[in-house]
Amino acid sequence: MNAPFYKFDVFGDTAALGVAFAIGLGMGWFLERAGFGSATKLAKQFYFRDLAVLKVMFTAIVTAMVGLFLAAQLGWVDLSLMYLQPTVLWANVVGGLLLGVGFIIGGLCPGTSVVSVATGRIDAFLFVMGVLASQFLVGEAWPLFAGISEAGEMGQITLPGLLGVPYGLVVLAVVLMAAGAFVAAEWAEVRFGGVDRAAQPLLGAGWRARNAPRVLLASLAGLALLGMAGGDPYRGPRVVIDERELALLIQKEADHVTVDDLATWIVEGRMEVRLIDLRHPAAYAAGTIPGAENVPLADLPAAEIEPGERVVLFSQGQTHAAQAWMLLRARGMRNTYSLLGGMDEWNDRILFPELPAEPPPDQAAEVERRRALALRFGGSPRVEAAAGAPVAVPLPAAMSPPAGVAPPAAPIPTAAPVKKKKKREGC
Amino acid sequence: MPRLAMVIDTRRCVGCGDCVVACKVENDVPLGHDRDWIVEEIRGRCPGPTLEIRSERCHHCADPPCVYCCPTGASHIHDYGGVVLVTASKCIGCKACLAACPYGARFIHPDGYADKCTFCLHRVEKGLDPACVAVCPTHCMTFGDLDDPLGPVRRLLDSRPHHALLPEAGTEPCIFYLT
Amino acid sequence: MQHVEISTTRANPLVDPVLQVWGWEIPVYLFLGGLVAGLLALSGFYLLRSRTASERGAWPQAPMLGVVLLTLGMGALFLDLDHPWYVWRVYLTFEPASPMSWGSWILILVYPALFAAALLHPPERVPFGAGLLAVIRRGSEWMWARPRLVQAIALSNLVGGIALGLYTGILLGTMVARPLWNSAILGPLFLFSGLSSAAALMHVLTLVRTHGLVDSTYADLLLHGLFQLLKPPGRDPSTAGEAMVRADAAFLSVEGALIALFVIGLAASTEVQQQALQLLLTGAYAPVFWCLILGTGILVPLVLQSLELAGRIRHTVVPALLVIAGAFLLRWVLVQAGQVSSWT
Amino acid sequence: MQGSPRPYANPYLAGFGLGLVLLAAFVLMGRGLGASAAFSALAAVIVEWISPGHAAANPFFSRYLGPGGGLEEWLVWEVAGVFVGGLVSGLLGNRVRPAVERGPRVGVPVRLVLAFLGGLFMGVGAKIAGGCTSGQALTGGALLNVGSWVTMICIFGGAYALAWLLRKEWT
Amino acid sequence: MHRRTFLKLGSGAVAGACLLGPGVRARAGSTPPKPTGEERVIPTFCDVCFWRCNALATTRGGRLWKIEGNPQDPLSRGRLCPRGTGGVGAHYDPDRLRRPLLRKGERGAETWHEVSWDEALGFVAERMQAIRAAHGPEAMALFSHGIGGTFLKHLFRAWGSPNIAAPSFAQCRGPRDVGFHLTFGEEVGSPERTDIEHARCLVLLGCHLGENMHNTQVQEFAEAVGRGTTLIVADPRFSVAASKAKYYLPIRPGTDLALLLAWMHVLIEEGAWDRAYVDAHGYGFDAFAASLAPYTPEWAWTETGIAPDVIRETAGEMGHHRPATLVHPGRHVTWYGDDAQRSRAVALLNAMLGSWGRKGGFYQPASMDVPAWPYPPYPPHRGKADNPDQRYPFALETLTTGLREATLTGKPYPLKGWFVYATNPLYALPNVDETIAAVRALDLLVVIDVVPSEIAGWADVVLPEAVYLERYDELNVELFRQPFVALRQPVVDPPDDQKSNAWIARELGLKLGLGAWFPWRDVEEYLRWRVEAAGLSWETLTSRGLILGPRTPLTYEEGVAPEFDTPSGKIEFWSNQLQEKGFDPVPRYTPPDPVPPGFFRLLYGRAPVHSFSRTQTNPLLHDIMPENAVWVHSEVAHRLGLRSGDRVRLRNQDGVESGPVAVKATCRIRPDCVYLVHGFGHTARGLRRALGRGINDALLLSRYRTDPLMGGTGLGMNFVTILPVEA
Repeated sequence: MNAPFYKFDVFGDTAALGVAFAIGLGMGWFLERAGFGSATKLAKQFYFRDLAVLKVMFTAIVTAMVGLFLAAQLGWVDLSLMYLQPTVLWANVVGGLLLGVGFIIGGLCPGTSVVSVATGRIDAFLFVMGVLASQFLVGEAWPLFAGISEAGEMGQITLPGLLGVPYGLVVLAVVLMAAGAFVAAEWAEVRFGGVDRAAQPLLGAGWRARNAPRVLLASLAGLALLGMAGGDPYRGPRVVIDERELALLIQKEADHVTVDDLATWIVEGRMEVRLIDLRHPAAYAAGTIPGAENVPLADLPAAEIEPGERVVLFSQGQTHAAQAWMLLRARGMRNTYSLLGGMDEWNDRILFPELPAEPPPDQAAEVERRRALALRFGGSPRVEAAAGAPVAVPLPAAMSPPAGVAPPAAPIPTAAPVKKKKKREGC
Repeated sequence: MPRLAMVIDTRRCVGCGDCVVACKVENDVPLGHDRDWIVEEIRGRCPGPTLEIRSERCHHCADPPCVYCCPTGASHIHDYGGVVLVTASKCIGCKACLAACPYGARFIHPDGYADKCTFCLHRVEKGLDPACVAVCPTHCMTFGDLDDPLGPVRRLLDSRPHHALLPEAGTEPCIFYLT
Repeated sequence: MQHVEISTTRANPLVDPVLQVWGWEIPVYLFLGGLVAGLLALSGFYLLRSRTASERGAWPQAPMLGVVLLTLGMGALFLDLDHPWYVWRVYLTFEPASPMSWGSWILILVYPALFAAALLHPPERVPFGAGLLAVIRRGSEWMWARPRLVQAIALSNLVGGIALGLYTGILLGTMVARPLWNSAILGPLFLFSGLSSAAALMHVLTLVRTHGLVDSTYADLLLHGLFQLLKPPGRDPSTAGEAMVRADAAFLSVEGALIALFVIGLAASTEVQQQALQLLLTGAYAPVFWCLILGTGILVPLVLQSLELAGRIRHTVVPALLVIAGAFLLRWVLVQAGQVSSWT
Repeated sequence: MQGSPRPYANPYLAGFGLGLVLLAAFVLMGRGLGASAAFSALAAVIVEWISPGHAAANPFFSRYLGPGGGLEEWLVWEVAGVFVGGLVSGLLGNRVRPAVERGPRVGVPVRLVLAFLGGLFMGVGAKIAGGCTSGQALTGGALLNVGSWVTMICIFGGAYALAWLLRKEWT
Repeated sequence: MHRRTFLKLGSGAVAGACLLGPGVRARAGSTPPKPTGEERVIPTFCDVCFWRCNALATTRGGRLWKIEGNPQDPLSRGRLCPRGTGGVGAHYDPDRLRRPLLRKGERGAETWHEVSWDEALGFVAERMQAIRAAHGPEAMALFSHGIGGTFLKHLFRAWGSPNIAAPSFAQCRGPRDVGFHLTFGEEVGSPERTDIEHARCLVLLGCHLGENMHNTQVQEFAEAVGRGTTLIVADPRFSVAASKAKYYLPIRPGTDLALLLAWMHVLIEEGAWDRAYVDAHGYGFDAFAASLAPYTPEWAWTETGIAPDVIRETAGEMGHHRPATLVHPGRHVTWYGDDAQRSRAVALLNAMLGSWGRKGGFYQPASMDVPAWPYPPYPPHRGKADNPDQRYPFALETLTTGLREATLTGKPYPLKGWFVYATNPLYALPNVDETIAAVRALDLLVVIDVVPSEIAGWADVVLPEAVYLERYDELNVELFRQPFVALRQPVVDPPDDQKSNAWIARELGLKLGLGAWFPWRDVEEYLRWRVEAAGLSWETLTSRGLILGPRTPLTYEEGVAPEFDTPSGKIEFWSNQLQEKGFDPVPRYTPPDPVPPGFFRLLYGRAPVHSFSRTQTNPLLHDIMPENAVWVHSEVAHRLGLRSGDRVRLRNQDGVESGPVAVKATCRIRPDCVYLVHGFGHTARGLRRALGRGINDALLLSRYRTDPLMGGTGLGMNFVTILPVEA
């Protein structure tokens, strides 16, 4: 399973809009169920009367976080493909504070306001108008805001990355923190909100009401713990691939190109091929196939390769290229090939081919073709001398006209009077 | 009664667009509107696909959906030669014929009525070829009576492989492309 | 896969790069036409079926409303014409092969039927022209006195409504050049869509009236007609509303089934039609088709209506409004996507 | 059935459900939930409708108008879904009613003005912070995004800081 | 997702909002009202390009209606090309220049005020006298294109300046003329003396017949294709001609010479050349043949990318059909700076096939003898400024780029005034910056044109000319299969104060005191004298438009005696002329510059509906092709995330960036090239219709390599990258 599906082109842009609508349906449903269509209910959060906001939000965060973590650990989801809003520290701080101010003044947030409007709240409609108006404001005065929104740029960074601790540990910590927060919230509601203790899920009576959340939290914590056993959830060392498909490809020899094919492609300019030389930069500098770029094997995971690009990988021999091929296939690159035999084969067959000195007539054209190819790529054919030892033949006289073979100094007839022909312009 | 038709040799046609310009001049077609046009259709693999260049226009179908859908009878089959014509003074501009034509041959004239190729009936009645045919520097178009067994149209169709456009639409087009 | 590139020098407005001859006017016309067809058929049906005088008055102002909506629809149609002042040409001829010609004549015939039905239910009060109202009232009484005539009017309403509803779909269905429209299902589909939207409209009006949002003594002709529409003397308005909900649910179900048939029909047809269908199923119109037509236009209201009927939730205008919006979007999308679909 | 609104769901179960929806968004799309960008896109579309040239020239609006922008913006459709989902849930819960939600001590006009004002703040804040409560706090929170946690803390911080001053609005 | 789908979606999603949306339906402006009234047909000859087809213009009630080919005309054979048919638009073009203009603001600011002809010509004369006083008469240069320049050239010669140049030599067909001249002692001429009609095998190298609408050639080409001629096309782009070919060779740009050499190698290898013909007429063939030894098809494959067996097979076809095998010399052939040598190779290949002078090859054209007006002799001059010390020893004509260089450097002597007639050096000459720098260095720039082109924007004086339908011009004494004399005469009156070039030249000549060279009262008198001096009837000519001369033998088979104006009197396979000047006596291949990574070679060409940059503002021609698009190979486009219709910019190796242009993603071009049709992307404000439509390839041609033989400017060494258009 390769998820997120959209990023693996399981469905397209148009279908994504349908997905958006469906996800929105779910989001709207649960927000409304939770009572987030009511501004008064939301505002109570800030007076410790009704901490539903905290409870719902943190349960949701914890659920999604643990679920995602587990899915990543199982290799179902590529966590690195999740869109991560870049952290812009000061923008986050200032924006967050403004959001908080807006929250307490308006009693709603953009998402909940939509639900609130849907359930007929007129105040929410005004709130939505406010948000919309602010967008015109922000748009017109964007240069003013652009500065703030870029202050403190830190890039895409997660808490585990920032703290340098295992991902799972942070997940577990968040779950535990949430559990603590819930208990505190329940207590606060009883204390400030005048809520009957008995009606409180975590504290009160009623087996189902009390235990369902507890079971939920406990199992989430347990799952987080379980997931921690897997180490780093990001894809990389452990790759999920369709072994059968790859095996079939390899068997069908659809995984590689021969040096002859490649040379022909290059010469005839027939295909858009991206040639990647996987060898050490020094080896690359010493000579490579024309048009190749150097991406040492270790840097391959970081290389920017579009999923649809046609890529030919080669190394000195065969092995590294084949391994790199696996890496790229596992990344979902479909048009990836390795160069059979690598540079060694290129040298042997293209640059310095062994050619018979006096080929039988039926092979003459082919021998000539190979010779021309070798010269084209800067090599020279080894010719089997009669003795058998390959001897490099001198290059043909560098395509220069044979000097000194001018025609015998036949008396050049005096030029006939040039007839003046009418000339006209026109390109 | 002749059945007027056109045969266009796609091998000779170079897609220069002379037919398009000639039509505009001859028939005073408003700028930004085309009664005839050039289509280039490429099929096959690179390099060396096949390229078919066609001069296209109203096909003057024997079974014309644009005529059938017209609520006022403005679109009609002319008595002479089966030419499909529009009477501007009857057209209400409902655009049903534009939607009904699978070839996109019609357009709304800026004056509000549906307009299209007339096979240059005003020229044909004088014994001339349509302007597009008469002007073509490659001589790729032949115009005449489809039903005349000895006429140039029939003879070309009998001697050369050809196809019509969208025969599956069932409109029986009267323009044929030699391949 | 074979590589195909097609380029053309043609650049006719409305035709290139894809056909766009019909903008908002035609979908509005088809929508209102369908709505009126539904109103006609429903009121005709009730007029025919009702036995007592009080029952006959169950849907008194539907015809009047129909006149107004149909006029609006024809206004939209008129706006779409590029040679509008030649429109009288339509009535100098009858073109049996042209659905539009049929439609023009159907509209001409529907108007008298609508007026006759409207005359049967004159408003109680009007802001001015009381004298005229008295004349109308007398005419109305004269008509009621002749049951055969009333029956004939009812029948003409019913038949006219069905013809009008079918015509709106057939208009598109005969355009062979547009593969997406090339389906015989469009006629019944638009008919049932019209019926469901008409039932929904009546439901809305019942509720508005039930909730007393409008002063019933307000004498404006149109509003009076609107809000008196579903006033069933001697009957609880909510029951009448329920009847409409029931009818609506039935029509919606049929509509859903017809859409399924439409899709299956195209999918089982030629390649061009399958490609045309992809415009709806996966192409540019897919989100609107799936989410707003099938989802919130049919399925959501169906669920809500069944819950309402089961007494699980209150009657609200929400499902009815969703149905009406869905019915409009159905025509919108079919008209737009159909124009884009082509043989090439 | 006619009658009083039904009670809200258990917050933990509602939260669990919301979490599953969020997870579905992650798995299907590789992105989380959001709302504020839908408003930006809508605003951009409106501006473009009024003055296409102005919209194209504006760096903020033009960002929301390219391919995949405008009404094709993912979040626009998501928010449309939120609306319908909330509506359906409200209908089933008998909670749809036209009303102005307000604290016991403020009048309707005041509440409406404050709601508008709150929307303004939120809109500006969301654009600076790079997302609102849904886009930053909820989504980013689940992804353990540093900026999102900062934003989340600041949202609650800002709200709690002002809560005392505004107690008359709500209590 | 694209804009269009957004609109559709948008319309569905916010149906309500869009109901009231702008229902704008773009309606293009309509053509002038259809002329009615009495029909009159007036013969004349066309001037939309230089082919000079004879045409019949029809007026109705004195207004121009249409233009058709003259059926008696051997050139058009009664059928004009789209440009000729669309010539109507030139007369009705609303953007035409109307009155003489004097510059008001800075050079290049396109600000003028209207003046009378007397004032404008007086100003010009005054400036010219000043320039003569300071720098001599040779300091004036004339850039001219087409037959309309005849009287201006006469004016310049009478004035004492030999610096008269047309871009058609150094930027176009010069290398071909030189290559053929060196080989056969004769040029191909224009119209080309190619007997396409009878060719059994036709070879085109980068020549896109059908897209370049040289009327007679295209008609013969269609005839040949219809007849089933074996067509061999080598072109990096799958041109229209390529689509009709039996063999399409998608050659790597810049390697045509390798292909030619390999073909000749195969002909020798297989003994398929015309031995008898070469023995009879060739000079130095054995040495030439020996020089071909290394150029095997296998070697050529590695350069051209054309498979060796294809090279052998095509060479075989050529040999099989000889001498009716025509290797077309092309027309615009200034590609890579070795163009004269490449053209020589074309000539040599034709010579090996025996096609020169033979049916289906190159025929011997003829013309009629029409005496010139007996003017007094022109005054002597210092020699031309374009080619000091015969730097380019084989330049047959004046080099435009040489004049530009002399203007910039003041060597060999300063050039201070330019006349520009019916050409646009900003489009025609490579490296626009250099041209502008030269213009800035001038004391006087006079532009005579029908529309306010870019160069007019830089002029001190702009003189509006009547279009060809409104004036007389010099007689066309055609050198062709069948000779004829043709007359251009006014069909309609100029709509405003436009004047013919002859009138302008004469009036200016009189103001300059050159009355001795303008003894005729008006051009009609001049023309009538010439026609009658040739023993022809003026009345016949005015009523028929042309008078045909006797048809003479065209080929050796028909009895033309083979003559070669070369030093050896033979076809020079080995050129001692070249060797003496230090050049290769036989063609030698040098590989082209490689395409830098991330770049594409910029190719350009013609479209059938436009002539250079002159016709984009013609309403009728604009209508069918309003802008150009950049052709990009479909796989490249896919990799770059581009689809047809997307807008991109091109930036060349020197950082010159184009405006936005639409992409045409197509498999009709090699992946290492992009292609533009020349002549678009106008920036002159007065060309309202064409302004900003498409992009100008000439701006991106900032680099050129000069042909050492003849000074032609090879333009094929420019590379571009593709940039997305920023929102």
